[in-house]
Amino acid sequence: MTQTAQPTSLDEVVIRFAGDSGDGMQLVGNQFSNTSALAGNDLSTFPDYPAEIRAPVGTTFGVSGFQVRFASKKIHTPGDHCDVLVAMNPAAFKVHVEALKPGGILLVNTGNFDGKNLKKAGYETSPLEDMRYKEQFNLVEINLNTAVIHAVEGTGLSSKDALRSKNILALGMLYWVYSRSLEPTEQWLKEKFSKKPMVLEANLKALHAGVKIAENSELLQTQHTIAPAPLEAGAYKNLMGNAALSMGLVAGAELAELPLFLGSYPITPASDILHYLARYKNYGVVTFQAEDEIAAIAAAIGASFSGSLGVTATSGPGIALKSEAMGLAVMTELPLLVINVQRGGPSTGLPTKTEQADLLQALFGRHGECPVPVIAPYSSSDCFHAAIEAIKMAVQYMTPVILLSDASIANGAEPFLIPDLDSLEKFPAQKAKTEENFMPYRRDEKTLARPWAVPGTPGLEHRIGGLEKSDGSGDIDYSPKNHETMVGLRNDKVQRIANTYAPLAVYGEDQGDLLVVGWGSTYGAIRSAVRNAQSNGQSVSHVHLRNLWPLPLDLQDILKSFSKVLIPEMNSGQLLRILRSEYLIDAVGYSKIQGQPFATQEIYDHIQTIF
Amino acid sequence: MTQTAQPTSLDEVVIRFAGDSGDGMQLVGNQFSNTSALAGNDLSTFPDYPAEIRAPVGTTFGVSGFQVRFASKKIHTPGDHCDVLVAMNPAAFKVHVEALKPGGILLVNTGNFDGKNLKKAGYETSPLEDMRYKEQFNLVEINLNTAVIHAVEGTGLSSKDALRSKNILALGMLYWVYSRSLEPTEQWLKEKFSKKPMVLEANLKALHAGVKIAENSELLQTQHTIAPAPLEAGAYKNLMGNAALSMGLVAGAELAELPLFLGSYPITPASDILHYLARYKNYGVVTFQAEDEIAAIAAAIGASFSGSLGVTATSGPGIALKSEAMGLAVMTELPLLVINVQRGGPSTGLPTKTEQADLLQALFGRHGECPVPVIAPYSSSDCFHAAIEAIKMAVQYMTPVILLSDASIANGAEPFLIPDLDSLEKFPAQKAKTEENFMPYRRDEKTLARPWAVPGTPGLEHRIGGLEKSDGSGDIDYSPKNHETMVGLRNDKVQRIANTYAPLAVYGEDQGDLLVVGWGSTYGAIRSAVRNAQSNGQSVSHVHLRNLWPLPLDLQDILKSFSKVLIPEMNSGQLLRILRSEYLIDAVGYSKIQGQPFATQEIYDHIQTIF
Amino acid sequence: MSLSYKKKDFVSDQDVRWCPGCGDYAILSAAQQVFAKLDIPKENFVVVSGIGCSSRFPYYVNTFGFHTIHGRAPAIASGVKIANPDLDVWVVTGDGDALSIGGNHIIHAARRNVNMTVLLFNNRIYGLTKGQYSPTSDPGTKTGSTPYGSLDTPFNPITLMLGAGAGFVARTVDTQIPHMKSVIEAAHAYQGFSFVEILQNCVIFADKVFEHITEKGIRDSRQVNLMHGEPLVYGNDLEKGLQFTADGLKIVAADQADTWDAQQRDAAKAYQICQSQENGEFPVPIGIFHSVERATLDAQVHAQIAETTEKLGKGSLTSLLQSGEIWNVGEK
Amino acid sequence: MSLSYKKKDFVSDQDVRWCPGCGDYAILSAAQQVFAKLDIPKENFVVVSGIGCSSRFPYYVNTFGFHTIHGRAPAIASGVKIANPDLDVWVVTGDGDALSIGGNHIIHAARRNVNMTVLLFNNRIYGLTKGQYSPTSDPGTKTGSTPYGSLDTPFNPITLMLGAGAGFVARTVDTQIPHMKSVIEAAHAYQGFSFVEILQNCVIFADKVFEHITEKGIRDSRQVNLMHGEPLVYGNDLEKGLQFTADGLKIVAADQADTWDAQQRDAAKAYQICQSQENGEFPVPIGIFHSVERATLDAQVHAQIAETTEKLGKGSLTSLLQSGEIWNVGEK
Ligand SMILES: Cc1ncc(C[n+]2csc(CCOP(=O)(O)OP(=O)(O)O)c2C)c(N)n1
Ligand SMILES: Cc1ncc(C[n+]2csc(CCOP(=O)(O)OP(=O)(O)O)c2C)c(N)n1
Ligand code: SF4
Ligand code: SF4
Ligand SMILES: [Mg+2]
Ligand SMILES: [Mg+2]
Repeated sequence: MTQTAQPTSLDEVVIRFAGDSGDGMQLVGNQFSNTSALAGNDLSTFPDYPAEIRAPVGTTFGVSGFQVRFASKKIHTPGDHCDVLVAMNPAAFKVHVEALKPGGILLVNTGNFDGKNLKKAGYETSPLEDMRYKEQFNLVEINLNTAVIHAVEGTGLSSKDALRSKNILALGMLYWVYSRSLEPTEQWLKEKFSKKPMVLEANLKALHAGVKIAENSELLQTQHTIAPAPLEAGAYKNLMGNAALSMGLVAGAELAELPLFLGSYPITPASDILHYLARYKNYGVVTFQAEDEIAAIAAAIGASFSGSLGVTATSGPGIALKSEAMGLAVMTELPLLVINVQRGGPSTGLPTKTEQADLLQALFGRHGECPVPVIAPYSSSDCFHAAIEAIKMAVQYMTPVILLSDASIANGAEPFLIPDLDSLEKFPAQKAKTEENFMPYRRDEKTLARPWAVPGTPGLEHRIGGLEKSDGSGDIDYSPKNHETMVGLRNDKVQRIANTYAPLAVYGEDQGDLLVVGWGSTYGAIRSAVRNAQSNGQSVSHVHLRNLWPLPLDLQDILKSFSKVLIPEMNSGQLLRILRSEYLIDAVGYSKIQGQPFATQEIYDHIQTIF
Repeated sequence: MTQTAQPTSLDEVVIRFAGDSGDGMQLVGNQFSNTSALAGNDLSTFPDYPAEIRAPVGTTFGVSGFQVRFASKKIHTPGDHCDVLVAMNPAAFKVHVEALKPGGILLVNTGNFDGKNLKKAGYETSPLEDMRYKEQFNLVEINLNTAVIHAVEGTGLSSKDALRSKNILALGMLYWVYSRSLEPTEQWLKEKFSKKPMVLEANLKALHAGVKIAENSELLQTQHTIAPAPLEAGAYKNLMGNAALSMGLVAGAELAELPLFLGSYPITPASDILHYLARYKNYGVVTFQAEDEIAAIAAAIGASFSGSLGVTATSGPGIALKSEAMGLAVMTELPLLVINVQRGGPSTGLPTKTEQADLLQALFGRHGECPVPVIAPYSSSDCFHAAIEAIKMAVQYMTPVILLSDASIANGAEPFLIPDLDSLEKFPAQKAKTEENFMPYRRDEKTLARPWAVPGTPGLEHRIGGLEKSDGSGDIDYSPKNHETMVGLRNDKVQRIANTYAPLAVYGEDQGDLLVVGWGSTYGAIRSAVRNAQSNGQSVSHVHLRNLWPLPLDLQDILKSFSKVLIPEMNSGQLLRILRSEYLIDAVGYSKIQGQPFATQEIYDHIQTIF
Repeated sequence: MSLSYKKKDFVSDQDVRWCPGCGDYAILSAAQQVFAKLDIPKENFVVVSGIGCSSRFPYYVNTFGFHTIHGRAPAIASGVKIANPDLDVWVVTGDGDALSIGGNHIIHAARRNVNMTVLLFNNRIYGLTKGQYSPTSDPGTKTGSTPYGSLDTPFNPITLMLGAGAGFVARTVDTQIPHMKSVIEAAHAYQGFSFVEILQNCVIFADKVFEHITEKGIRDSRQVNLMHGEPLVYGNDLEKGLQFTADGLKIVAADQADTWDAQQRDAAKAYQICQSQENGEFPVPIGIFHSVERATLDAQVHAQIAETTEKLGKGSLTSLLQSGEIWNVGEK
Repeated sequence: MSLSYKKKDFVSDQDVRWCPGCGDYAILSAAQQVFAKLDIPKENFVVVSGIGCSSRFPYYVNTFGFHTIHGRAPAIASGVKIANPDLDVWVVTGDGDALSIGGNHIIHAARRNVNMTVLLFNNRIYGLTKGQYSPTSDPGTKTGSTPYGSLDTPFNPITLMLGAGAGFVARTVDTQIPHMKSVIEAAHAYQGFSFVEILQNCVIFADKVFEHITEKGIRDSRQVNLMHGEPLVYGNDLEKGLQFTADGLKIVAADQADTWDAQQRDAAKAYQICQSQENGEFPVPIGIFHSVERATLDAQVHAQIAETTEKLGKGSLTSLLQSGEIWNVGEK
């Protein structure tokens, strides 16, 4: 790192904040992200919480991390390695130091590198004494504890309370290094502590002290700027996937002109959808925290039967429990949205980690021939749009739809381009009107959807249920040919949804040596890795599937235009199995099943093994 | 049908008894089967109950049917069409007459072809007046009602009670036609009605009256004999699939030297397994009728944890509910047997009908990477052997195993060759013994199984659960690499089971034009159809998979030795999808999804379309 | 409003497929008669059921009907009612459906007080699956799954519902038509979750299990009918009565009988009188055990929505998208 | 047998990972002390739990332990105990685990009377999933999933269990160690399904929800301890008492207090005293509400097996295969 007095301009920076669960790392991570967003950077964030609610202070499994990547160009992932690591204690140091790039800034709170904390992290001697780190990194040692106590002197706060602001002091330091405005954070502090002036003052002092300390630090003499990114013009907000998804649900219901009903049972990492929607009461959203996942989907089905848009959100174990009821929704052909925010499995598995191993469950995890469309958002912001698309499918085709998100998308955030209201096309749900000789299973010619006959409408009284039924009348019918017809119709109806897809976008040439196919949250890592390979002049393209079932009609031609097909997945090759069976192509998979997203580099390296 | 006085010898005959639910058709069907079995014929039966408990008398949906095929050669199915149809009322006539072969005997109880019964069956005029039937069939019209009342005169029974024996009279008639001994049925009646001498006498009289009536009937002058079949030497009993399965469970547990614990919740067509095992109390079997399917598998898992062999039996909707708990058994690596007697789906579907549409659910219907071996018996008797094999796998590999039966196997019966006790190899379960530093996840080198450490054993105290665990110690472990290792180990362990399979048997040449691949209950129809095609000189062979996961190691070579591969399934192509994705072969499927088994003819005809 | 419905307006075009002699027929007919009297537009009825013989009920009623999956009817009905409180929601279920697989949903619907009327056909058997014992079967019951006799203690559906906090709890009998109709009517009139256990005879698999309580000759001396504000009397000539004492329930002369109070907030006496049924000395209570209204969940959900909307203003697509911290890129 | 265990014999090598200050610590410690006293070989203990903060419990106890899936612990424990009645089976669960998703299993285990001891840590919140309201949360509770306040009426776990027919029902408090130990011991001594609700403080998401009952200064006047055969007295100087009258529960002077009878077959008074808790005037009952033994299902299952075996003879592979109608083909 050279030392000049003039800020140098950088393309992008990755900062990882790491400390104890109580150290407020998520908070400063979010502040840095928002400030950078307001500065016009593109950004991507990834929080990494401990599994425990409050793990014992100072232990490695109690470390809470937050990574933010901000850039003057379009980016797709929170980054593999970081340029800056803030380590608030030895445990955070231990867990995260491997992620720091050589030459990166290693900002360490020496105030917590005492015997007790070292021991809790499993160190016999302080790692700071290890010359390796000094040589490899730009090690910035600072006792944030004394610094912050010093900084807030005069506010009247006890030392114990003062210590709470040490994260803000560290934030101030990084604001100086990256030439960030203090204003957004000052504003935020003012709102948050409007009723606690002493705390507010302390935090403001800590923030400014951080700036001062950085300015005067020998080690941090370089200031950098990161120019705004060439983002599409428009208004943006920084949204986590679950937040975007929740907004998408509200928007989708509004576009369908339907009341939204969420039946849900809390489960990590899906609970936030319940939390967000519960706040939207003034949008008329009904949330129902059920006694279990079965009751949650059951209530959602009941709500759909009675004319609302029923939604249920859960993770893998909850999907397992809901699978019987999904069959009922398929048989009764009611609109329903089932959201699976995937986490590490099997069983309770790694409940706070990410994985994509529920795809085959989504496609085939029900008894009988029980087809359900499956859609997977590819990024945090795409959750918004995918939710709307899923609702549209559900309502227009009278079918349950599965939306597959995952923990990395759900908790990660990126700038969300607020769509133009006019760009959001309305698709008002059609409900059957009073008529003579109403036939609850008479189908629409184009979509094969049956009519939605809502209780309260005179003349439409009818009975439905899970037994096989006669097409048209909907009466119970066990006759052999009718069953075959109905199995066929339920399948055809879902297959026809593929007619509504936009053409697939191939990133790169339309044909060539290698096509990388992905789905879901691997989008960013694949796209970046392919871009890097392309810039080597390699003939590699990328197609990302948002619609997993039915498969896009143009997929086959695209696949056949490449010599090789590579499918990176956070599972043991589930999409791989589908594409092999559908298209008989000798595609190969690349699996990572570690509860962690792919790094761009990993995919890039794997691509290189193919060339 | 020619008319001579000498019994002619036939290869095989198919009789279908059809009447009202209250007419005792299952009873006479079973009597005819047992008598034929004792006469040394090979046989195969298929009952066809109405869905209702007691449907209104005389309606078509209240018709109860029982088909028995008996032969002097080895047979595999209950037959497509019948040589004899007994129709006790117009509804039975209507539902089944299409199944009768041209020239077949159509034995009709004219006593029930009155206005009321005709109307209930939806006839305006009696179909017997339709000359078509007289021309096409050997129509035997007889008023069984008056005949039986006449026959039992003098027993003191009321006419109403006398009418109950009309099925036995019809049975007597067919006994004469097929030269069967009356003795087994006489014996059975004596035991059954030992405490009701009046009823016994009436039934015996009815039976003999039937013989007399047939002897004197103009229309039934031909008597036939069916020679014993060249069955493998040994003792036989006639067993329905669910009975054979239940006996297999008791035998398997005995061979493993384990107590058997069944946790189950009633559901058609699996309930009989609970019923059979509940009778085996003197075998030490514990049956637990749980509050639902989840509790049933949960209790079975608890039983396995505590050292028993836990088993649970259900059908599709129950499997859906059990899928979360199956994940727990995979994660904790406990032996467990999960039985799915498949029925028509999706949802409640066609609960009394057969289907094979839960294969993909068995393979993939769980969240996370959650591999479970799957085994499917191919006939009623094979249920016995498949149950033993499944138990052996579960115990030796410490894994849950899924056994996929279906309604047609479960309720169908055939002669079961009682195995030599010596041929049943013991495989005593190994339980961990007291040791220092016990490691609950230390693996066996060959099988990768972990030790089974049963509570009550000093020194083995340990904790397991659904969270990801460290290999060896079993301690909770969320670290990225460990998870990948464990996912791999769980998969490898299951894959290694393929090493224990016997080589696949190809029926026909080892290579050629067409290989027909099947699994489960389609065995009989495929085998017969392939035999017929082979006897045309067509180059077609048959391989039947009993092990669906892991797939047999020798399957690939076999598949590649044929130009074409055809996979008939009672689903939309589920095994087809697996074989295509595994081996990239352009196999084609042939689906029948009608709640009914394949007819031999259907498969034969389909084979012809390929040549 | 007077819709002057007849029973036949609530009869659907489907053939009824219960066994001849099944108690379900009488219940269906009584319910259809009550429906006709309620003066509620036919199209506002939603009848939800699970799986079982009893759960076939919706097919036979000419209203909106939903024959769902085993055990989940109370949960599905909760969704129907909370999403659309204008509907008149009924649940028809069996002892297996509601108390075995569906036990959790029914106790939760009860405590939440979702406004629906539950008719539980208790025949103490699983009828549809051909006769296994159920959670209400007497100990020692021999069935397909218990050839040597069942071993577990049954639930008392009434105490279970009281323990769960149900606001309206009643019991009636398939063969006592006027009583059945009046209880169903009262259950429906109650605003909230109302639960009616109907003792129902399954002629095929559990014939006569209630004979000792319900048979014509002995009925009057074996049952006591709980009617709010009426004395607790029974017997062929209503000559006997029940009295609560500090030491428990006592049989007394009719004129000393206590007056039944179904509206006691704490349901303690309802619980106590229920327990007496375990003791052959006492008559078996039927009628209305408990009836205390409280706010329903469905009403509260919509009240909270209204209140929040008033406070925060009605949300729109614009307010949704524009909320929180926003920044602009380019000229917008 | 005297195994003279110490508490530490029941401490496993795993780090305890509850939040500092969580009430679970005290319960763990009390339970470990009780375990050591029981004189039962350590290897015979099986501790089964579901999912939740509370359900982490088995990891910390040096016995056989099974951390299962959410809500299913009572069903899994039923399998453990019925299959292997020699084991000493414990279930540790939370208000979400046992009363929300697991409600059905716990009421069925109760009615069946499978011999196990259930410790329900009731903190009136879902701790592990970061603080949503639970089926025991007070109405109006603001949580992540109820930002404007919860609307549904909570369960009273004690009446729910009484209504389901549990034979032993008790309540204790995480901070009242001697009381907690004595209740856990009594629960274990009871032969059958025993249920202990433990009021537990979650410092993070529902801090102090029991403060008004359990805080040191007011505890004595806000709680009444139900001890079989002892008078129902409470107050700082045990000056007040409770009396059952025909009109319900009354507060009286200590010397007029009724004696508590936990062994009344019909549990009516237990139900009644429980209900009084809804009324702030009365003290909240803790201690043993109900304790009446009956045959356990696990014992009966094995008795039936023994009886049947005696009657039919012990089955063997030969008798199994050779039963029923058999015929021979060829020379055999
Ligand atoms: C998930 C599931 N499990 C089991 C069944 C099988 N089943 C159908 S009805 C029933 C019990 C019915 O008993 P009950 O509710 O008492 O009704 P009844 O037939 O006696 O009226 C069972 C076990 C099913 N349909 N679905
Ligand atoms: C099938 C399933 N659904 C949901 C969850 C998520 N979950 C874990 S614990 C819990 C609630 C725990 O509450 P409680 O039992 O009261 O335990 P506490 O943490 O309060 O001790 C939930 C909803 C899960 N693990 N599995
Ligand atoms: S089986 Fe029993 S409950 Fe079912 S319809 Fe027949 S008589 Fe009624
Ligand atoms: S969240 Fe609450 S219940 Fe869970 S460990 Fe922390 S304090 Fe205890
Ligand atoms: Mg019933
Ligand atoms: Mg809790």
